[in-house]
Amino acid sequence: MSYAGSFIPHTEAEREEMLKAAGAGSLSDLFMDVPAKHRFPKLNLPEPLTEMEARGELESISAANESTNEVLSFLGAGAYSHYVPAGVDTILRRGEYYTAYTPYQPEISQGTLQAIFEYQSLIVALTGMDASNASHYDGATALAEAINMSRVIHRGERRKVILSPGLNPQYRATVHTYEQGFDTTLVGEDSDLNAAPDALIELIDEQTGIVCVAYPDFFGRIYDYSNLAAAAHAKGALLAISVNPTALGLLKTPGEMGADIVTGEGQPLGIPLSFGGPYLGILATKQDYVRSLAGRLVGETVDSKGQRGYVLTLSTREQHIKRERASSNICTNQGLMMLAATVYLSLLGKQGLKQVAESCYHKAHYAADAIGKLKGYKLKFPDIPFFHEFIMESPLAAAELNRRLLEHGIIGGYDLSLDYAALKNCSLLAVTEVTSKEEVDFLVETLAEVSRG
Amino acid sequence: MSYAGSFIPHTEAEREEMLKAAGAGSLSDLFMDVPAKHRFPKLNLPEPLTEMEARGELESISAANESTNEVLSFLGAGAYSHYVPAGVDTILRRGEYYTAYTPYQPEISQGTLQAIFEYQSLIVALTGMDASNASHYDGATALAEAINMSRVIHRGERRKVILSPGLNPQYRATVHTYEQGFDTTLVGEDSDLNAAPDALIELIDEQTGIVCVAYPDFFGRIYDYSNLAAAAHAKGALLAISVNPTALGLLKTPGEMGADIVTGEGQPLGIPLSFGGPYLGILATKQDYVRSLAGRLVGETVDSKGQRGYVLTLSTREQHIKRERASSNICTNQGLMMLAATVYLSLLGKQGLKQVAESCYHKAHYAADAIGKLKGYKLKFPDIPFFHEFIMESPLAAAELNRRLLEHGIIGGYDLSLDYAALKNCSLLAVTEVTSKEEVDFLVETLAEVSRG
Amino acid sequence: MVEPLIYDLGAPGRRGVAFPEPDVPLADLPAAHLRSELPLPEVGELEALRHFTRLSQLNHSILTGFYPLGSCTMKYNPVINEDTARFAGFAHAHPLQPIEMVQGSLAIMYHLQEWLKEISSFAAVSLQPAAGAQGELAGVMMIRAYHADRGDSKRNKILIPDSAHGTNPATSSMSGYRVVEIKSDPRGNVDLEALKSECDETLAGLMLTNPNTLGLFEEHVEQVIAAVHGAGGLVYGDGANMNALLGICRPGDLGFDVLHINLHKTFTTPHGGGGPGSGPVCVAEHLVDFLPGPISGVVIEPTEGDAPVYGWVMPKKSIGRLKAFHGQFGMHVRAFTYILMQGAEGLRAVSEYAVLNANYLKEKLKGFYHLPYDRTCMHEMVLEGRWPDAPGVRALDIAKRLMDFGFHPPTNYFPLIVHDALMIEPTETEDKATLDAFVAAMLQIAEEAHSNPELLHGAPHTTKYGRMDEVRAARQLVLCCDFRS
Amino acid sequence: MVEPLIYDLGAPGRRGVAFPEPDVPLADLPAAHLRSELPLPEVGELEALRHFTRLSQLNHSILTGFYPLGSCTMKYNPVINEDTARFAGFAHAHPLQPIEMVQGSLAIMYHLQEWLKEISSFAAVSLQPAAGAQGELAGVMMIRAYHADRGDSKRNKILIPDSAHGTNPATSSMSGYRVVEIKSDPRGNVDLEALKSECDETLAGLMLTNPNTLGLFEEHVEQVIAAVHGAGGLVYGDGANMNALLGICRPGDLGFDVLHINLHKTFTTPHGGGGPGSGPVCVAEHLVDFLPGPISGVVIEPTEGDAPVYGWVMPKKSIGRLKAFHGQFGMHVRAFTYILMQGAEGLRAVSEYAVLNANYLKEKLKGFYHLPYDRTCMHEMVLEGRWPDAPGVRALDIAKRLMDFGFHPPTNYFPLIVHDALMIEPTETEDKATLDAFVAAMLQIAEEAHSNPELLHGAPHTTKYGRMDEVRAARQLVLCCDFRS
Ligand SMILES: Cc1ncc(COP(=O)(O)O)c(C=O)c1O
Ligand SMILES: Cc1ncc(COP(=O)(O)O)c(C=O)c1O
Repeated sequence: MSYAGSFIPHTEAEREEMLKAAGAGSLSDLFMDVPAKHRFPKLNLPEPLTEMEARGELESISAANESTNEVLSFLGAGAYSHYVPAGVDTILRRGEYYTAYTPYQPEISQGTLQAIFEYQSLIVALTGMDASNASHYDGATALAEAINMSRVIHRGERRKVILSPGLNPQYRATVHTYEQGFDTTLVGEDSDLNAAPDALIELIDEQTGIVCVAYPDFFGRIYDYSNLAAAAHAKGALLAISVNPTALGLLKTPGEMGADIVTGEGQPLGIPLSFGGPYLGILATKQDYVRSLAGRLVGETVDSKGQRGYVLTLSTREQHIKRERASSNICTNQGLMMLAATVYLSLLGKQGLKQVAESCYHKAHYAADAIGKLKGYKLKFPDIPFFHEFIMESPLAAAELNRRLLEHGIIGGYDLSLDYAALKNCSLLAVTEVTSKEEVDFLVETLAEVSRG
Repeated sequence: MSYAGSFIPHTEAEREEMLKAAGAGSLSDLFMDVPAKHRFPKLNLPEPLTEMEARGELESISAANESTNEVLSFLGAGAYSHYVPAGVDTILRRGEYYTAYTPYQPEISQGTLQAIFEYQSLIVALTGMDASNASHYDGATALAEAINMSRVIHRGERRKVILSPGLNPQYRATVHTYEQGFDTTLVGEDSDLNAAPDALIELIDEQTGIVCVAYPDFFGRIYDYSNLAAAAHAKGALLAISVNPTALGLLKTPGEMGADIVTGEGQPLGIPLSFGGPYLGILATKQDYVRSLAGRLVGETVDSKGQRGYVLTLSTREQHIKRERASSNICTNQGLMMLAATVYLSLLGKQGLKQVAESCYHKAHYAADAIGKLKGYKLKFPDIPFFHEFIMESPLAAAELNRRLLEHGIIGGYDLSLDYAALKNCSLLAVTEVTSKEEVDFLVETLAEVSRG
Repeated sequence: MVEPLIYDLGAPGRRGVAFPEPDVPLADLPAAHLRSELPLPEVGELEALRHFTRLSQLNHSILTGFYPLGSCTMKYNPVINEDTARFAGFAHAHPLQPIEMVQGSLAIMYHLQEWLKEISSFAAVSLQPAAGAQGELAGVMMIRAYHADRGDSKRNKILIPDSAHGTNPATSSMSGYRVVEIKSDPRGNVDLEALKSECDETLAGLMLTNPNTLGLFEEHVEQVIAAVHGAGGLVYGDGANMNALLGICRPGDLGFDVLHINLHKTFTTPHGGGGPGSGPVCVAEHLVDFLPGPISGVVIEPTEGDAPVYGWVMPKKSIGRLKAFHGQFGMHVRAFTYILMQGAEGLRAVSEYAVLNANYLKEKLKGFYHLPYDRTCMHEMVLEGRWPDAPGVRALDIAKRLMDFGFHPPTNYFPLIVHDALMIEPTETEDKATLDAFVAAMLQIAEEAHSNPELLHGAPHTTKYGRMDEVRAARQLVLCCDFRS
Repeated sequence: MVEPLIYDLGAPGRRGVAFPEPDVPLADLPAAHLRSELPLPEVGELEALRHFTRLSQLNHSILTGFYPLGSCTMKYNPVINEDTARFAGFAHAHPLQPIEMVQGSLAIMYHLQEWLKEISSFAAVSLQPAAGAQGELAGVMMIRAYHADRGDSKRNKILIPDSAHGTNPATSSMSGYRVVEIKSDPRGNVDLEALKSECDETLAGLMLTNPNTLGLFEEHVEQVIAAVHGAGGLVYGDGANMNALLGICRPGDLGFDVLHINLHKTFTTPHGGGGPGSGPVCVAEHLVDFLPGPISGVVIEPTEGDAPVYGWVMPKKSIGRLKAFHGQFGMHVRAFTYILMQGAEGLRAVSEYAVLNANYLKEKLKGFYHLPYDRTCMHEMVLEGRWPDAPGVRALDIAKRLMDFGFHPPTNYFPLIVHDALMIEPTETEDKATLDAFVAAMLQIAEEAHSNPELLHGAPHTTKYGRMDEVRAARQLVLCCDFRS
């Protein structure tokens, strides 16, 4: 076929020969089952382009963005700028990985399978859980699945779910969507933002299935959830902790604190911002709940030659076997993003991840210190430990502040008043290892300047 | 080792263990053979950077260029802007290709070897020769090697070499460098630029070893060299034709015209401009002269299991076997660029290369037509067929013209007065498939405007 | 020699990629919150990259061979997509940037929505679903929301044909619905009588895959839809099989109410070894307000000559958001690039040749393998992988033996309604020579099944790994390595 | 199943990547000059990429395994280099653009020159040579030009130690010189007496590799140089082995007059399956004016705070240009990136660990393989690949057998002064575990050579291809396929 962008290899002669073999006079003959009146609609689409033209077109569309590679940014709020070593994309670009699918046939899919097994091991190491799935869609859906898991674990009983207000608002919104079909009671989201998570404890009762918190929380705060875990367990409820994996380069594991399920957004592990996706849902749990875990799992085994190998396992949990009784409907997951995280964690290793986590920590604290001293600005939670994000309260509305910052070439923090009525004039600033001291200083100077204007 | 940019995997413990095994107390002990006064000089170099920092540094240096991706350009003169399909770099980025070396061990190098064999076949098909080497450095050195070959073929006799003035001046300069050690007489370069190449015929005599011309020539002109070939052969001399391979998508082969050696610059075959290199030297010849060819050659054979395979062959021509009696000193060649050309030609194929060649031809002619009609401008050789480059004679010096064009965001043609005293006010403009009609129109309008100003 | 695990590589204290020391004064670390150990690998950069490069070579993939995995549309993933999706303006766009700064991204999403609407004949599209299954979830939740919005609360069941993909019933349960399975008729269509008998006032909707998982176009599709609509239900279309329908027939025209499309199948975004996918959900007029959002829309109409300003629009009665941010944007760029290169003409050719390839294989194979539904197929077809006169041989044996010929096996044991199903989807990007080689292998295997079944039981023989012990994996569950040792 | 040739794929009329139809009016094609046929492949995009992907997997490479190919410095090629060299500003720079537009490129070249000067202790550098051999050519031509410039025309011979790489004598002949070989002494050094006996008024120069190809540091290097200088000759340094000397010893300090450096060895630019390389040539003060050019230089000194303006400078008595444009610029970017990440500290470590690795291997292997020169080696060492008590086994057999263990063999049969040489260069980027595995394989092979020589003669056994018939290739010469059929 010979239109501009064709990837169809057939020559005319081949087409004719194949039609003959298929017993059809023409291509149209193959579609007699389609109701005639709806057959072959004319589609109103642009004329096909060659690769050269399409690249040109996409180049100009991409250039219409002014992205964080061009403008200094302090946006985080669930998606973070990190340096991705060149090795990550080197591996992701290998056709053997990115043009394969779910490794149903283990004999010819050991590359993907072993990578998943390694990913599972890395996530277990990071989180202190016993088992990780092969990936979920993103941090939000992983949390929704944790609640789904809790329903399965509690056999449909215990319909109360406690959500900390410190969970990413988009994650909470996602949970609300997922829970539409069930009579779940979602509580806790309007708790006092200043009260430590221990305040959630009083909401836990015998009807509570699961308590969900974030670590660090949406505001960057670091809490020890050990008491919360104990309280939940005391009432027979589960504790799910939604993590930022970079922070786990530094912080105590959710496992140590007693979490039953760990969810999280894996984007910080070597995945570009890419306007919000594709990202990586982390979903891990304790041994007891492995059989309720959603998504693919890879296990170790041996082949007929006695060689160690890996296969998809426990698939009786999954939709293709259990159909309406499956614990989740997830099928396609985030395979390639899982690979990105695996390569990223391998390349950085023990020292590198710690270095990144510490660098984020120090830079964010440097920024917070300076901002805390600025006239008119203050930190919302000056006494609570935080990781690489913090709330700045400014003398003017965050939207207006951000408009002014942008005039100086700075993308400000996330405007928290959009989600929290109590957080007027508050923005959430993230600082990571990619931001230099000079850039932070420039932000601080500019904040001083624009608050005057 | 743990300095910023280290790729050295040794831990301290390993280092100590290995030093012990090597019988050395410290790393310094390994260098006792080095004269003490010159041992361990202090090098004055910048502090080492991490990958993240180095990338940032290189990004800003790259941004200090204003290259042809940002500015409309009509420069050619031996290096051409072409569209490179994404598939080319996809293959070149595969570590199996780019981190291998010369395929000395055929059993584990069939990827490279078969690719070279395919390249040789493609070059033979394009040029009409019988055999191609596995690549030479570039178009200039390939021409110098052709003259070297001629010396070998004529066993050191026939010390006159005829160079057409229509050969790229940089190629001719390279030949002068290479011939420094021999008492070669280089003639022909100052022939009348208006005289057809047949004018070179009168220079051919019994002392002439080789006649060298370009196709299209440096000015873009297309000549049929059949008479020249016949004349050279009549006197026992060889004919070498330096080609632009894109043009061979359209034009009669050098083989048909009687060339004995074909050289050329392979850059147009899928290789980025990259400020002049790495490029690809094409070097092909007739069966009779294969044993005088410089560089690697790959031949077909079978392995111990009876499978078809490929090996480096006829290495008795080469420096590592023949040492001072080798026909050339070339060792490392342009392997990866050879692969780029092979993938490019495979992806474009018969239809694609023709399309590109025709597109270049039509666009260049559209530009030339329009410029020829502009007041004050004229084409230098309006009656001679040309491919995708042509000489524009302008009302002002090319340098001044180009300065003014640049003010309008156009990189003008190559200033021919730099190399040819006779070509005052002349620039060489190249137009390829990547330039749109609007861009040509913009050039033409701008030419009109700047010649007024 | 098997490839070691990443945790088996390295040495204590070995460093990989280094990062700069902080250029700011150091703050106090929160001692009470610090972890005591970080058991990650300690490998060098070359070591790590060599490991993942070697591992990659153990995969079969589209870029290395034929991959006729039915229902998955394993067609060529154009390499240009991999470039465009990584353009800096896209790769570095933060999802929460002000809309004025990300007009390029929003334009990509907007046009892709428009094009998908045109291709499927629906009124609106949300690109938010992360994959097909999440598109289904969105669709079924919209069905729920639609009924609820009308005060119609007794509808609690979803009908699902027995040939359906497992995600359909799983989705329905996850949406809180009861699932009722509908039989297929002897021609592979939905059994109309069985369907009608379930069309009552408790019916929320039907999930229908068309062409269905047998690769057959539902011959009574309009009657099926009419029956459901007649009972007040809605019809969900599983558009995983859109590769058969581009420019051939638009689900919206047939009366579907909602449909998801798998960009990772029909629109060439790569499967990534399991994902990411992208499952845009398309709806008819009456469901527009329920779409998950936000959606890219025109927020300021273009004044003459200018471009419009795109921004975020939340449908009025939206079921809410399905995930953080805006969907798998990188996949949107790829699908956009692909459609841009195809145009209307190209998309129709895609489906025509996909169907031609499938029918060609069907005709070549059906004398040798039992074809339970012998009709013109669409983009794929299902054979039985067993013979009465070769009793020991099962679909799995055929699948494994195909590996010896360098092919990825077809999907097997699905759909469930065909015994030992072999579900073969060649796609339009495979050439005749490849199909012929596949046919030759299949015929040889059919012959071997009778003459030398042991050869099949022992397969694969020529691959680096032999048959894996899947039972052991499930029994002696090892889901991660012992990284502490 | 061997991979078909690209010409065996495809079908008549099949199209690959398409290009837009010209958007200009068509001109008349020059009928008399058109070719009648264009016998190129007719393959599809997937078909082509699948082919080259599959082929790639048949290669051993640094990224897939240990590659101790002596004299070639097969060390890790950092993947970051592959990114930086492709940055748009570099990739799309035309070599003839006005200097004001390409200050970035010129800065790269300028700083790389400065750094190489610092590393080697020379007065000036030209980056023009395309590879080591062309660096040699430049160097020897400068020696010629230097003598000529002094009116010294009787010097017509170049001395070359018998251990030298083949390019050294080949270069000398290509430069019009007569080559005289100098023997090595029992410790692997240049035989001083033999050298001195050739140091006369016809001596143009000596080409010296240090460390030499035995991996040994020339113990009398200063005397050797003094002898040549004493006779009015110049000393050329083959810097292919610089990986042993970074921060250890600078050739310029030792008295070399001219030296080439292989960026594709010491400075991590990838070998590309045979090239491209890059062979900058460095010279002492008295040769500066003869360098090939143009060279990147400061053409406008920086006024306070500003950057300088870089431009092209042609050395006064330049031997001329060696190729079109400015050398292998893409390789300059890579080497620049690498040096930037190493600094002085890092470069010294590179050589220290390269030498440590080589000595470690030497000590582990020397009891099992004859080590003809038992001295502390530098970055590589040479063993004999034969044993008196295993008469049938040759270096080639050992090389082939190593493949069964997943290793690339060492360089063999070079240098010529060692019988059945096995020249092993581990490089600093390989870890101890890899070296230990290599040692284990070598010991096993040494044992097999005695106990089971047939195993070695038949090797390799586990690779896809068995031993190739090289004689047949040369006898029945087939250098291209029959693309017309
Ligand atoms: C028919 C059908 N429906 C739904 C799905 C689910 O899509 P996804 O895997 O993208 O969630 C698939 C894919 O596997 C499918 O083949
Ligand atoms: C010692 C020595 N000298 C010179 C050369 C020639 O360098 P190149 O191959 O880059 O031309 C080599 C490389 O093979 C070498 O090892």
